Amino acid sequence: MSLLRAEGLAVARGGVPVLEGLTFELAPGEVLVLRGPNGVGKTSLLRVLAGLAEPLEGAVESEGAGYAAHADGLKATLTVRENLGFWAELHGAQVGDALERMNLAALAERQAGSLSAGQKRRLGLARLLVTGRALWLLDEPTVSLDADSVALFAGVVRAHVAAGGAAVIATHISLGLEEARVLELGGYKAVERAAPGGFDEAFL
Amino acid sequence: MRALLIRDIRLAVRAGGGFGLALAFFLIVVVLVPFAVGPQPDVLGEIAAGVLWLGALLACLLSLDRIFALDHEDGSLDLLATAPVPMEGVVAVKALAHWLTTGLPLVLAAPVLGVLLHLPEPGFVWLTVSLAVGTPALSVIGCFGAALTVGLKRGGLLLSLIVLPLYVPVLIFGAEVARRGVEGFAVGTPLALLGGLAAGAVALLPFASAAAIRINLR
Amino acid sequence: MSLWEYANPVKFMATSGRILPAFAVAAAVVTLAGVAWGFFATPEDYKQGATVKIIFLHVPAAMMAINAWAMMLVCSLIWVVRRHHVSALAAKAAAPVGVAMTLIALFTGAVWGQPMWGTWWAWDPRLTSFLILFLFYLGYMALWAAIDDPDTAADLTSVLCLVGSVFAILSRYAVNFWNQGLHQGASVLRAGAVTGADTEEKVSNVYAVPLFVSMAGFVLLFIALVLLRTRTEIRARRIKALEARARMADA
Amino acid sequence: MPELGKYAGEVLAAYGGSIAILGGLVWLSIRSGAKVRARLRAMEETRK
Repeated sequence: MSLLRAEGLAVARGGVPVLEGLTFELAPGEVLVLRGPNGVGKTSLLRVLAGLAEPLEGAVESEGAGYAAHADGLKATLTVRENLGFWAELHGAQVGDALERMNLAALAERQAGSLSAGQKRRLGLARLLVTGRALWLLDEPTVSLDADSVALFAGVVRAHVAAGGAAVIATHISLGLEEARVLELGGYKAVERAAPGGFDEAFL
Repeated sequence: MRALLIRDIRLAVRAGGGFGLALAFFLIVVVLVPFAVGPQPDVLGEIAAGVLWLGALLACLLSLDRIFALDHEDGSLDLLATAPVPMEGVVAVKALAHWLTTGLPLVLAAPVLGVLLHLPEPGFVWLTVSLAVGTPALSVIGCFGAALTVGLKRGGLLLSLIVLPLYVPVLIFGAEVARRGVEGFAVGTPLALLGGLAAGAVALLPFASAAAIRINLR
Repeated sequence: MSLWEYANPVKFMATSGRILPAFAVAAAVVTLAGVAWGFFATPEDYKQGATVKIIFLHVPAAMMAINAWAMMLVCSLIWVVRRHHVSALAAKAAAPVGVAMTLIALFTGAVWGQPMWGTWWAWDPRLTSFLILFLFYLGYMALWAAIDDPDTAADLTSVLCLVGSVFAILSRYAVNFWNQGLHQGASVLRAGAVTGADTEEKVSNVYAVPLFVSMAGFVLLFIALVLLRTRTEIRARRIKALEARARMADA
Repeated sequence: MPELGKYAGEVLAAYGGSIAILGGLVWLSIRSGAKVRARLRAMEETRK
């Protein structure tokens, strides 16, 4: 049983292949950390895994994922509770203790626009809890979090994974998740192939 | 789906949501018309139905770029696309929310503004009916234009250029119903055509809009 | 051997490069022959006088204005279904040609209408439909120009072309309905009196033969221009791809 | 030159305008074609 399976994946950004030959599997209880220099295609890969973009080659198998990227999808004029309630209802779930777990209970009735950057980020991660999805795809989740919040976040991920979840995390910094597997993307960089006759279907 | 509708309406009516802007624009257009063509009641009465339809159409156009652009900027659109709801449904609900916050107020305001333009007595009912049937089509067609241009930096003007030609049939049939109503002719044929057009647009265009959104999110 | 071979840019470039000169020469010869025949060698109409000569430009241009859109529709469908880049680029290449044809049709129509109807412009259903078609072309080209990523642009313009085609047809019927509703019985002004199918019934062979030559010329001209422009678009697309490659190699 | 009668102005304007539009289109197509062709050739040269 696996939550995510990628098979011979090739990923493009803006029509140009950036990664190819990626094959991996993620079972419940596993964390996969994506590493690599800027522009290597971490975000493009996560968007393919989330089903937002089509892979150039290969296939992705998963039963839906909770996706979180740089933009949190928060509405400044809605309260914290309203923001979270919306996503919970959309996923057919309850808000439950998500606010408490992300240390946001005291801010529940505040408008999301009045939160600090770190608080917004925590709210964005609380949204993941209410999706009820076992697989999390996280794009730089710790940007603008202080050390305490990073620890809080790592705790949430650990709890999620311990409860049978899994996560793919693209990040620059160490999250203190010793159990995580690391995938260095530099080794999967797509190389330019010889173009027979000058052109092919992809013009390269 | 209900959650999305409630959220969109809530966002529209809260401060900065733009609710009322379209209505105010509609009012201003109607107020400016007599300055341009003169205050004679018979002249105004003759053009009133057409002016009110055109004003409603432009007011509707004004708020189109908000439908998806804000959700695209803050990442909500990505998250909606990964949520367990079909994109076609998301698009349809957003168009419905747009109609409820823009089209419906315009329909309700049109008879009042008709008084300002000396709209002849028999025209009121059919003006309101034609707008009530036609504005949902304006919302879904506009939604399609907004979906096409969602990823663009300066999409506003392009959106108008794309959407306005698509509005032609709706405007023709809608204004025809109102005009025939004013003159006391039978409105059955244009009203049926307008209704058919609106029903077709509401039923089919969300699929095209959803396809455009998916392409833009890639 | 199948038509889809030409979906390969290499094959398309090679073949189109070979046949383009022939089409260019044929287009020039036939168009000039048809138009010159119409201009120099046709008699005056007893009612319209020399203005009848305008149909040798007006009718072929109007025909190609619609056919260009139809070709864009077919190419868009091919792109959506089979994702052949050449097809999408051919649709892009055809749009400006279609615009030019629409402009010629509108312009010659207005010039003809001035002495015949006593006005430069009448909201006649046919004229109005062409004006709307012109707006559709503008929107389509503007969308191509606005989007950076070539494949996204091809996808979105294809969707617009499909939906726009439906609405263009709806507009055509709506405009017909609208004008009849307004000017019942004022059909003297119907452009049908000089364009399209009516002409062939009304007008003798003296006009019909040069008109057909001119129409054939415009078809050839359209083909030659679209081939030339598609070749340009393919090259421009390759430049973009090479630039993207270079950027990636830097990173 | 054929006898155009009282409509000479209209007929000549129609022909002149149409030829100008077509000529402009052909000229633009050829010019942009040559430009892009030269740019691509220069690029392919530097790649080698």
